[in-house]
Amino acid sequence: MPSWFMPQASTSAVEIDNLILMITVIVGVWFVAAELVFFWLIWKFRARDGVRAQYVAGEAKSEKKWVSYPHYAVLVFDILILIFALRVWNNIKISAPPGEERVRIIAQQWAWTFQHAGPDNILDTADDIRTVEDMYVQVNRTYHFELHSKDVVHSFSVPAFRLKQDAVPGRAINGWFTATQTGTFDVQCAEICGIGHGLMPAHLHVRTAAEHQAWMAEVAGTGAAPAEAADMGTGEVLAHADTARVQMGAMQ
Amino acid sequence: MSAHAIAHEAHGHHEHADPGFFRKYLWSTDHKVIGMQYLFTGMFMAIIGGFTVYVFRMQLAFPGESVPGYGYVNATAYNSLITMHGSIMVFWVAMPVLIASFGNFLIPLMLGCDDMAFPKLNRLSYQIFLLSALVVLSTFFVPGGAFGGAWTSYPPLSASAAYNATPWGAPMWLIAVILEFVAFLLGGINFVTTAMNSRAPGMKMFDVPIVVWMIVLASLVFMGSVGPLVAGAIMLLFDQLIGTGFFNPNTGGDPILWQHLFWFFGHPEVYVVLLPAVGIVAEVMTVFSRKKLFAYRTVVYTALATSVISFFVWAHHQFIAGIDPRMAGIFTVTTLIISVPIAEMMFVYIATMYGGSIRLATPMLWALAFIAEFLIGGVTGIFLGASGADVYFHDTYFVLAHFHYTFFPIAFIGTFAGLTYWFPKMFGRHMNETLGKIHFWGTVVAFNAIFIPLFLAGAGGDHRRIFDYSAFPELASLQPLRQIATIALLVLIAFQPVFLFNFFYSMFRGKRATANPWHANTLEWAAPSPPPHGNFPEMPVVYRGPYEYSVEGREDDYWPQHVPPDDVTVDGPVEAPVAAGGH
Amino acid sequence: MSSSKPIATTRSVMNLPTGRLALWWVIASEIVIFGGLLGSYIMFRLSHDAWAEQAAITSTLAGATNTFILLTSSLSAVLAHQAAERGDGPRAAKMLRLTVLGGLGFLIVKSIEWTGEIQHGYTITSNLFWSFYYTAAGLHGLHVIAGMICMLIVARAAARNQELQRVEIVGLYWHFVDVVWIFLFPLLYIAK
Amino acid sequence: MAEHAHAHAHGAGHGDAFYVRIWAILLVLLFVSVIGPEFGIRVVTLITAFGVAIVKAYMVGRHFMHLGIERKWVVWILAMMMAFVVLMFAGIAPDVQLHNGQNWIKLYEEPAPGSGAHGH
Repeated sequence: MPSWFMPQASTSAVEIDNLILMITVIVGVWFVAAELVFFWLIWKFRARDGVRAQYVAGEAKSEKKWVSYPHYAVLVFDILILIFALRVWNNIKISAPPGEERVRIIAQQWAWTFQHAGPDNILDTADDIRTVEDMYVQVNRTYHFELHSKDVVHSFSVPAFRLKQDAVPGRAINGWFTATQTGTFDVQCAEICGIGHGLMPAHLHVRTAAEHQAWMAEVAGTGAAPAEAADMGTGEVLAHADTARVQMGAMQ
Repeated sequence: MSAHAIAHEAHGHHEHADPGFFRKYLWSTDHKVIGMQYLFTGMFMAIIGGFTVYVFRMQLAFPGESVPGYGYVNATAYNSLITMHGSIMVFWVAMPVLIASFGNFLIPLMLGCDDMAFPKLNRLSYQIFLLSALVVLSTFFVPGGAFGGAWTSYPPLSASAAYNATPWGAPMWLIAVILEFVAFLLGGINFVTTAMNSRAPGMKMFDVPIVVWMIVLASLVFMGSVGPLVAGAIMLLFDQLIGTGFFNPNTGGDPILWQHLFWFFGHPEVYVVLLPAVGIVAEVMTVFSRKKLFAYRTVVYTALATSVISFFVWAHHQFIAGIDPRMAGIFTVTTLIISVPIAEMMFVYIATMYGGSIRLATPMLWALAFIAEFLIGGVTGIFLGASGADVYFHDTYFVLAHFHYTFFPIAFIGTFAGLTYWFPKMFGRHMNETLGKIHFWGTVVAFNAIFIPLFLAGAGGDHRRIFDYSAFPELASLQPLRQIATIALLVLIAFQPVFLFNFFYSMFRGKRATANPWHANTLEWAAPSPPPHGNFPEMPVVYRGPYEYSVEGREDDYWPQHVPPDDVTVDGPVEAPVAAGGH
Repeated sequence: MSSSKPIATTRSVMNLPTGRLALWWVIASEIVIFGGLLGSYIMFRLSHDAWAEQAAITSTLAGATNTFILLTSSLSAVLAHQAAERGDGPRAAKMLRLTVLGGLGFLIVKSIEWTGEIQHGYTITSNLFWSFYYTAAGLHGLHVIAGMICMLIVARAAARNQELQRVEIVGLYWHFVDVVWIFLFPLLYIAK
Repeated sequence: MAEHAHAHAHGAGHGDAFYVRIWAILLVLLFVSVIGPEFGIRVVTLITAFGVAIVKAYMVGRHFMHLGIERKWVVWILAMMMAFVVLMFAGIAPDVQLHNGQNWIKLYEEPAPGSGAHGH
């Protein structure tokens, strides 16, 4: 299960992992049962000399019940899974707890820019903090983020948070998270976005309140001028692509 | 040609009026030849698709190492390779082999007619398909390389060379896909018309073998779902070539529109290839269990229900793509509902074995493996259909392993079941059983060894389409899983020459087959092996359903569809001597 | 070649001639193609109010003329079918050629209209409305051309009283192309 | 029903004059749809444009394409295909047509009136 490999570093992580566990148990039982019946039938009805197969049309109700009862049961379990899946979905994507902090996340080929709202907690003011490839959040605070893309479709994915949302150019997409563990976690791009898709990591630093305040005091105001460091113009993109192509050609 | 000519030609037509190699094999309107053309083209494309996966799996397991037979893999090449692997395997392997090849070969034979309703349209369909295959292959050699925006081809990445850096590859890929769609629309219209109108006398709707039902339903699903994507592909092509802005947000277009148009087709497409495969499995399982199919009508109805519901589920591919989350809720419901008819269908297949006399010949092994493996693909789909869990699994290796557990059973296991089962009919000879079983076990074990580790990697948060994981320290511990998968892939590939050898050797040197070596009921076994041009010495008449095996009170445990009811001693056409003229 | 029809082609289990059955499936698949394109257009049209002003630029007169031409050519297509039913091949051929003439008229009006618009600077890349305008009408125009070619081929055989059942089939296709235009006309020209 | 020889049932009872009459009605409808927008009332325009288009398509389908006397399932097939289009529209419109979704807004702004055609 995910928690074997990944820390559960946000409130949604626990919720999603529980849902996954529940589905695993339900479909696991069904799967094992179906395969057991399957292999038992193969063994039980293997061809033997002098034993003829039976003629079973399967159209009579008394025969069909062997298929239709499991079938109704599948429906019942489907509904069970649905209820839980939709509840989790609702908690994560439809409704959101009130936001305590704001951050804007801007994706582009092939970098992440993070615009933290800064001490006043309002975006697009002079005390905004812009960082590239590093995002800083405070533990146990609910963040509302606004996701932008400058060029193609990207996806903001933080596996440790079980958080994933596509960034679509032309749209500002809202979401939220609440980190519950301190530490540094990977941010990945989860939608293919061109040559540098695999080289588009960022780091999400979750810190205690004291550490976070100290950091803010240190760097406040760097967002007033847009950080251009990460901007790779079209020309550069093509140059990058060209290099890649030359390498590829040389290898063929 | 007229019926008389066909009857006349049935024996020894090779000797006189030989139309020449070109007209017979390349320009033929004979449905069997066209089926073979699709089959061999599909096999060739599968080798290309297999080579691409070999290269990029090697890169994933041993990043930065030179791949034997290819060289170093960089990011551009990696993206091109995964894109080509996906699109070739879906559009140029699964579709032609499962629908076009089996459809062409089986529909006229199983329905008891001499050819497709429109033989020339059929030939045209293959030629357009061949052109599309050539176009997509040629993109490997154009400036900029092959398209690298994944087989889903999301704009704006796919819409502009400034983003994807493949000014030739992207539009050519799209043109190839459009051509392929046109080819399958023409082919599908032909299949549907033939199955509706050209059935043998006496063959009622529920006397049609399941595999024909399934291929026809698949063609219908394709026909109904591909239209919007054809329109979308034209729009995307204009975006690429003349700079319109249908999917460009800066001019008021919308990239999400493409995602919808794509998946409106893309999800039904899964059922387009699934249905023929389950049809093949139905034929094989009944013959090798000597059993009537359990609840024939239920199978047809569940297939119909699946086909219709498949139109209602497409947006589950886009749960986190920025679509309205309330709509995502609706699509969660429809997605889980579609598991109900599919589960029922699997139950019916399992129930078919009850009371049977199961003989584990190679085709049966493949058919059983299909059920066992597809169940894994089915149950893991529940995780992805449940929107809450999909937030985590979306675009991870879990998704990849899930759809390979559906597509591999469909496109390979199902195809192998069909090929080994109908091989005697296709070429008049038997394949070698021992080699067949070696190939079976090697392939199936290796297949599981590839994708079970990838399920775990996906559960660990491993994202897809990333050519080098060194930038993600959290995922470093998953490297052994990637290596196991790659090594298993090498094993899988190593076993395929066994099949190819068996296939081509048996085609010319295999044991000769009688007309009905498996003692099956359906009409294709009433024709000689291999069937001559025109198929049947005399056109068959149908008296009963296709699965009357082990009927009580009969000496034989099978009862072919075309044998008149009063005929108690089954002989005549069924035990007809080997047809003249080998392959 | 036409004498070598397989038995499959001549069977008619569904009590519908095979050609007509196939043509219905062609139309069915065309419905989704045009449906996808026009559906996308309508979505954008409803979300961009400013397109009304673009639609006002298109020439209702040209659109109406073309509607008139297509409706009339549909009439001659159905009259060709009537003639074919009576076994009057030459008259069917004549009517089909008249229909082709209608298609030609349609294309001429279309090209005059497009030339004017392009000269005024409204090209396919001007904005999304014009992109849809040229794409939808262009796709329809391709169908018109395809229909004309098929009709000429059918007319040639029909004039010699051969393959008369094809007259109806090609006519059905033509009516479908007409119906598509019937919807394109208000969508692109009238709704302002 | 199904036993009736259908191939030649078409057009039975209709002479050429019948089709000319249908054509004349279609021309009248065309005239209505062109005149409709002249009133400048939105509802009237919509009805004369799309309402009339549906009537016209119905008449062409029923009389010229003989769907009225064609097998019923043919009509059902065509209707089903249209239903798929409607389904597609219903599934896509909430995302593509709206400017404000449940958790997103579109950033695109219409160019100022009058500058449309020559925009990029």
